[in-house]
Amino acid sequence: MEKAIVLKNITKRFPGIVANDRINLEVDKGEIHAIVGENGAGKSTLMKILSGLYQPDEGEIFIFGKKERISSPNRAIELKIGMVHQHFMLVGRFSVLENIILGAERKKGLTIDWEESRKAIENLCRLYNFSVDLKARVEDISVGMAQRVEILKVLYRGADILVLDEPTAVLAPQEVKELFVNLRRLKEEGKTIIFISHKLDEVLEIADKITVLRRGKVVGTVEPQKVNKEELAKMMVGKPVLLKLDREEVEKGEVVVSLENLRVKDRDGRPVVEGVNIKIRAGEIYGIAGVEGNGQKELAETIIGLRRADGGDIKVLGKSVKDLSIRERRDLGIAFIPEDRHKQGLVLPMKVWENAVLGLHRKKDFYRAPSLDVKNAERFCRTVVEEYHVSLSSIRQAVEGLSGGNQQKVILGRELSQNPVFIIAAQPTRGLDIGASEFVYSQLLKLRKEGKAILLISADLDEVLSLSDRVGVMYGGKIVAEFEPQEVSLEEIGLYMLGAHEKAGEAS
Amino acid sequence: GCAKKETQPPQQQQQPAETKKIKVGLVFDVGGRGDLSFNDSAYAGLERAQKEFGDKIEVKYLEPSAGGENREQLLRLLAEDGYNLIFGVGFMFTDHIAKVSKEFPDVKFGLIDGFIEGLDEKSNVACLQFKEEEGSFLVGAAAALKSKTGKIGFVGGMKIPLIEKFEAGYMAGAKYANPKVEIVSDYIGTTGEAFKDPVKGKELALKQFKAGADVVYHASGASGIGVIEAATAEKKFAIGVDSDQSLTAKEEQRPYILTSMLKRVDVAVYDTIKDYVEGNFKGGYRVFGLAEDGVGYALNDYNKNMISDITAKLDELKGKIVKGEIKVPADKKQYEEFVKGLK
Amino acid sequence: MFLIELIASSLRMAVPIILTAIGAVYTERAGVVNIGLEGMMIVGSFWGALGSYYFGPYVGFLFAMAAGAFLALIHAIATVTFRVDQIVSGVALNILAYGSSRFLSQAFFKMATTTPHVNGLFKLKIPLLGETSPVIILALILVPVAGYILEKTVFGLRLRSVGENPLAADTLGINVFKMKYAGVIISGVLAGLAGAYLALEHTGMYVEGMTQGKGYIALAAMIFGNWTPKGALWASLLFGFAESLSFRVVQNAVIPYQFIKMIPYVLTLAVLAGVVRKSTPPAADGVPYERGTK
Amino acid sequence: MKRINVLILKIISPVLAIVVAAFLSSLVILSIGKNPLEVFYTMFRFSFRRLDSVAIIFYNSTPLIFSGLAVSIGFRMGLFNIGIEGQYLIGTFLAALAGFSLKGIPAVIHIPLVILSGIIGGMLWAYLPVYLKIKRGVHEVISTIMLNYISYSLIHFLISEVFLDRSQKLLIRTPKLLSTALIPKLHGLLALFGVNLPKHVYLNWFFPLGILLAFAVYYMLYYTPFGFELRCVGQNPDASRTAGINPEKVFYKGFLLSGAIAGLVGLSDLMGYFGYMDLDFPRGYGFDGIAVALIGQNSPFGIIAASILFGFLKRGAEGIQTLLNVPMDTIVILQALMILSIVVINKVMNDYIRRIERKGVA
Ligand SMILES: Nc1ncnc2c1ncn2[C@@H]1O[C@H](COP(=O)(O)OP(=O)(O)OP(=O)(O)O)[C@@H](O)[C@H]1O
Ligand SMILES: Nc1ncnc2c1ncn2[C@@H]1O[C@H](COP(=O)(O)OP(=O)(O)OP(=O)(O)O)[C@@H](O)[C@H]1O
Ligand SMILES: [Mg+2]
Ligand SMILES: [Mg+2]
Repeated sequence: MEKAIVLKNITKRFPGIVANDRINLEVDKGEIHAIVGENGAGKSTLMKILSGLYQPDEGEIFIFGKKERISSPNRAIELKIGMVHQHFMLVGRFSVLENIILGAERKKGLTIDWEESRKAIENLCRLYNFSVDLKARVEDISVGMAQRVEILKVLYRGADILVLDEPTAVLAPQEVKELFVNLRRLKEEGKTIIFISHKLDEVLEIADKITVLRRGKVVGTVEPQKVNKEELAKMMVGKPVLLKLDREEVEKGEVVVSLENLRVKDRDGRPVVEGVNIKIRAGEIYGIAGVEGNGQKELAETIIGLRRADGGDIKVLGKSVKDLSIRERRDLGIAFIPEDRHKQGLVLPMKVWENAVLGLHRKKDFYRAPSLDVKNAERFCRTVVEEYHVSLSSIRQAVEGLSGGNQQKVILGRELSQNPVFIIAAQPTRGLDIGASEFVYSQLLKLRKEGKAILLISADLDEVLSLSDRVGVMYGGKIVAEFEPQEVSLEEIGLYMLGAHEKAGEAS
Repeated sequence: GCAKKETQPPQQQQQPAETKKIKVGLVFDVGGRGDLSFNDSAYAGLERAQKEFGDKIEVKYLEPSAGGENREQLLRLLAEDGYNLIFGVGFMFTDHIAKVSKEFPDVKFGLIDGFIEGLDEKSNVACLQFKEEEGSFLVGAAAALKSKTGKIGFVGGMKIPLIEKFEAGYMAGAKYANPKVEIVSDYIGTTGEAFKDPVKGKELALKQFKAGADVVYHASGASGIGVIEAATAEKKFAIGVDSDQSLTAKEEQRPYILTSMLKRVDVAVYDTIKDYVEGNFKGGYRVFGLAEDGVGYALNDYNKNMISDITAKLDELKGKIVKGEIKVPADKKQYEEFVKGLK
Repeated sequence: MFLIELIASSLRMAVPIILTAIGAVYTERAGVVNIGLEGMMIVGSFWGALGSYYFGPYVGFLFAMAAGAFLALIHAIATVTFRVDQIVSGVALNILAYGSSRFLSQAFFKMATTTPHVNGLFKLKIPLLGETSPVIILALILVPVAGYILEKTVFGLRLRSVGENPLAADTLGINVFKMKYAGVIISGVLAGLAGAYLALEHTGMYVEGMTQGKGYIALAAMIFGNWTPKGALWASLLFGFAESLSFRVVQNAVIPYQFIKMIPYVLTLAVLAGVVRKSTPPAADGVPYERGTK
Repeated sequence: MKRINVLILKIISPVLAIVVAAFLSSLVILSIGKNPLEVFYTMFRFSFRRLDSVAIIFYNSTPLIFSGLAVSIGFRMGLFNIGIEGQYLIGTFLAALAGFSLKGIPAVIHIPLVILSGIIGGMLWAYLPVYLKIKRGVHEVISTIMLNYISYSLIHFLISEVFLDRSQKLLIRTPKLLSTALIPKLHGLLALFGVNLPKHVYLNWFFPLGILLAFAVYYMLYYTPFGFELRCVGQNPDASRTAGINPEKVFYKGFLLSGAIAGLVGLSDLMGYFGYMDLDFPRGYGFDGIAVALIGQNSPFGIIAASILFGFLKRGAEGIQTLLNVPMDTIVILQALMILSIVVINKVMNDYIRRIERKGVA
């Protein structure tokens, strides 16, 4: 078998950490090779080295048998290595078409040959059965489509080696299926694929081989047939992992939150939430499943007050909060874990303790007029760090230096410290590894037990189904179906998520 | 690399005590040397004095920072440095010279365009002022006499009393020569920048020309370059200011510069230095008007033929002013009275 | 007649702003804020005059553009290579432009604030407008050209991508630094050209301070025009129009002249406040790019 | 060990910056046929060996401290207040108005009233852009540029048409401030410490006030909830809003604060030197303030240092102009080169230091 990639003793150091420590890896041509590991294990770093963004400090790289120095992304492209990054590398303001051709434009003289480009992409789409709207602006499209755009970008450049860093984190089950179909097709075409994911089921399903990283080192490479999930998790973490959730029955209390025919329009006046009715009782987790871009984000943002409701009402403990400010709503006991922690959850360049009291800084614990009680704030931050096992070097370091999981813990600590009655948790485990996700789950369940009302919004169906007491599926701004989790199968919900019921409805 | 230690002491041309030179210092106004107008004119006086009394005097000139707030510091530095006669160019120096002259009673000061109250001959400050209105009166008359359309224009830099003096004299002269003449008047801006804006100067002059004016006088410093350019483009007349602008103009512009109002800052500076050198320095006030040849209108090879028909008339007017038969107004109010008196 | 004059005058007043504002579009679309445009205009006006004085107007224009480009190059080195704050660099360049022009003017012409008279280009005879500088026509042509370059060409696409998401552009093998340099330098060339227009075409001489803050106005016009050449054109024309309108407002005792001088600025503000529009700068505008940070 | 290295680098970096700036400037100085070493030597000797020079440096830096602080507050919240220029002119005017029109009150009341008027003037002129930004979506850079120009004309109108001192013949200025409105000089205070400043130095209480204000701003930024909010909003308005902070409110307050400080910029000159406001009142402090704020990296203490640097450059310029006949243009070029090399070197060194420090965290 021809080796597409051989890495020998690749080492990459960052200030204070060895992100990749003498990594050896072999990937056959036409193979789907999965890489798993906890947050910060060094997966993305290794892939960035492969795609020319980082230079290894030591070690050698062989591509199709030839020793190469991948000095720049350009060189990687020449070597037909294409990477789909964990965080999408797309230009929001550009159209899908522009994003795909950027850097590899087909030209007519100095200008871009749009026709040629479009045809080339349409051919690719046909070949791999992709559907994208080439004219749409990327900031308007769904994550699923953005994902396809990223893959098309790579294919358009004629890549033979595809690296996909956590491509499924944001996809609905059906979309994941579709992606897998595509990946298999690509594999048949002879492409080599590296696939990174935190979702072990997926990895076991799609991969031909799995390499496990831990703390920058290769723990081992296994074949999916020869391991199960538990064993894989153990390899990753270094100790046995409990994969079962400890979800007790909880007595439900009174209705804490009720959304009544809630309607929201976006900036351009298009309706994005159309008449949502939800009641959540104390001690209850209400899960909203749905593909991103179906109004979940807007729903959550309206409840906390980031958007204005266009109609209907939001009541917390019987009181309408529709016209209150965010501060007032929070004072009533609404906590919010935003889906985009970098954009909405944290002020990245500021210190950890400052982020830990963000929004609480005028509470009497932290504010003794005229000044902030910095000592107390730091003390509070230290308890958060301890309680939530945040790993960091100092609470005075900038929060941007923390890993995604640890950043999330800071947010949890902040949001949950004020004894809220109602918690909105949007995509609370996105991008987190098993350990960290587990921790978030246990926190949510703990809150449930304490009698809080929780609205859980997630694209991860497993998550929604295993945590929630009731599940609503959101599609096109509406709750199109509501279940108890045990009533339905994953597939069924998946169909609702993709709007199949509507099409079915139209057909009949 | 490392510099070799060349221990050449800074060459200081210290004069032996007995042949001690008279030190003359001059602080420009913002804009400094090379402004082709006010400052340069003062510099010309300084230069001429140096040429003439070369062995007796030593000169130095300084320039304030862009905001002009260190005028006083510069005056003082010169005074400290042993300068005997120090000029401040421009009325902005009024307060500063008033202050510094008290601190250094042995140093003499020349203040151009400014006025300090309560001076006399024994004071160490001489205020050197000009009757710009008188010179402007003559060019105003010239404009009115030369205008075929009966409409003439004025472009000022910034509306301040100094520039209004030019305006009032100009309008009075024009009305005197032709009571029916119509005068349009525009100012460029509201900051000192208005004296450096040839772009607006040109546009305003163009507007005046298009509205029927055929002679435009400017008192707007470097902005006037635009006025002359506009006159050239429209083949109408411009009148320059401060110095003889025909001399510095482009060949093709010269036929369109009717004349210039001369303000001899150089004469004022030179005369004052001369007095000092000869031991005749007098404090108090010196006013340079038509009588003293401190202002006037320009007559040169280029405009000789253009205005030969009116020079007699202009000289007659000059005579009347010198004799006091005509009292030239120096501001708006006096101008209005002046016009009333004409009727 | 009045109207035609008004339009012609507006156009003349707007041209330097248009040119510089288009330049500003290039640099900001590449993600570099260039507050040094004023300085680049200044060196353009000086070097334009210098070149024209010694070698004629064509060389003058070349010198002006080269001088603008040189200053822009310094800006690019400081902000793109060394990632210095873009505004400080711009402020420093404005000071440098002022000082060096004065210094060189003194050195070459023995006059600090003006050069001798210099010649401009040939004039076009255009119906209604009369004798018109070819630069005016050039400026009007450059607007659609800039639009075309930015929207339709490979270069434009790449330039814009660098201002929106440099990391994404980098991963696609686009030379982020080269693109940013290109954007900044084009802005310098155009600002230099605008300066030369003032000195050679409008006035026939360099006068210190003749740019009168037009570089800043151009920056405002570019923002007002929502970072597009066409928008910048309209904004510049609006400003030029307001300015030449203010020349024509009858100056009488009723309205003090100081208020007439405010017209362009008040009108611009009023229009801005009246037309509520969201302006969307390039996503990575003003942010220095460094590989390996997220 | 590493810590010492870092410390050394931190000290070296500004020195290196000055050395490089000096080297570049030397080329310019050589080109006019002067000896750079002599020029620099004179500049330093003149600036630091004379007591009046040292005091004048502080005096020069006074308006810049206020201006830099005002700009930095804008930057801290992510807004670019390019309008300090107009704000301080309006502030100075109102202060002058209070200074010459309020008669018969003792200095202890009059001076604060004058200062308050300056503050109000600055706030008034800052209110417009922030109002337009929040209510009408007008970009603050455009509105503040326009408002600067409007303020020039307005000041011209107010001084030359409305509040003209008619006892003057040629000068356009407001009436003189009453003696109760003038800020005392620092001479008295310094005399207590045995430092006797010459009479012609105008160093006044605004200098210590500026330093105090820098401390206050520092305290405000890092120890008050409002400062905390200001920094949060500046770094990430979305996250701040989500956390319950209202960015618009912060913008309002911050911009008004920035304007209030801007209103003080011209007061040292007004109340401590001129004693009146005229059409020629010093311009450009607003723009210098941008450079000062950024060179000082928006830190209050950095701003003090940068202001003093600017004050030194100006005083040094007077010295070499007077003593060595070095023309102003050369000095202007020198200043630009200094700013550029200081920021470049600072940046390079800081990056380097950060890298070393990160390694240290391991
Ligand atoms: N540019 C960088 N500078 C400094 N440290 C970095 C940088 N990039 C990554 N690291 C560090 O290197 C380590 C490995 O990071 P990497 O992104 O490779 O992890 P990962 O396995 O992809 O994690 P995740 O599952 O969260 O995506 C982490 O400790 C991280 O903090
Ligand atoms: N310049 C940097 N300095 C320090 N750490 C960095 C730097 N860049 C990235 N990191 C760290 O690298 C790690 C991996 O970055 P990556 O982009 O993979 O995000 P992540 O950790 O997976 O977080 P998330 O999934 O929430 O976005 C993170 O821990 C991040 O904090
Ligand atoms: Mg990763
Ligand atoms: Mg991750």
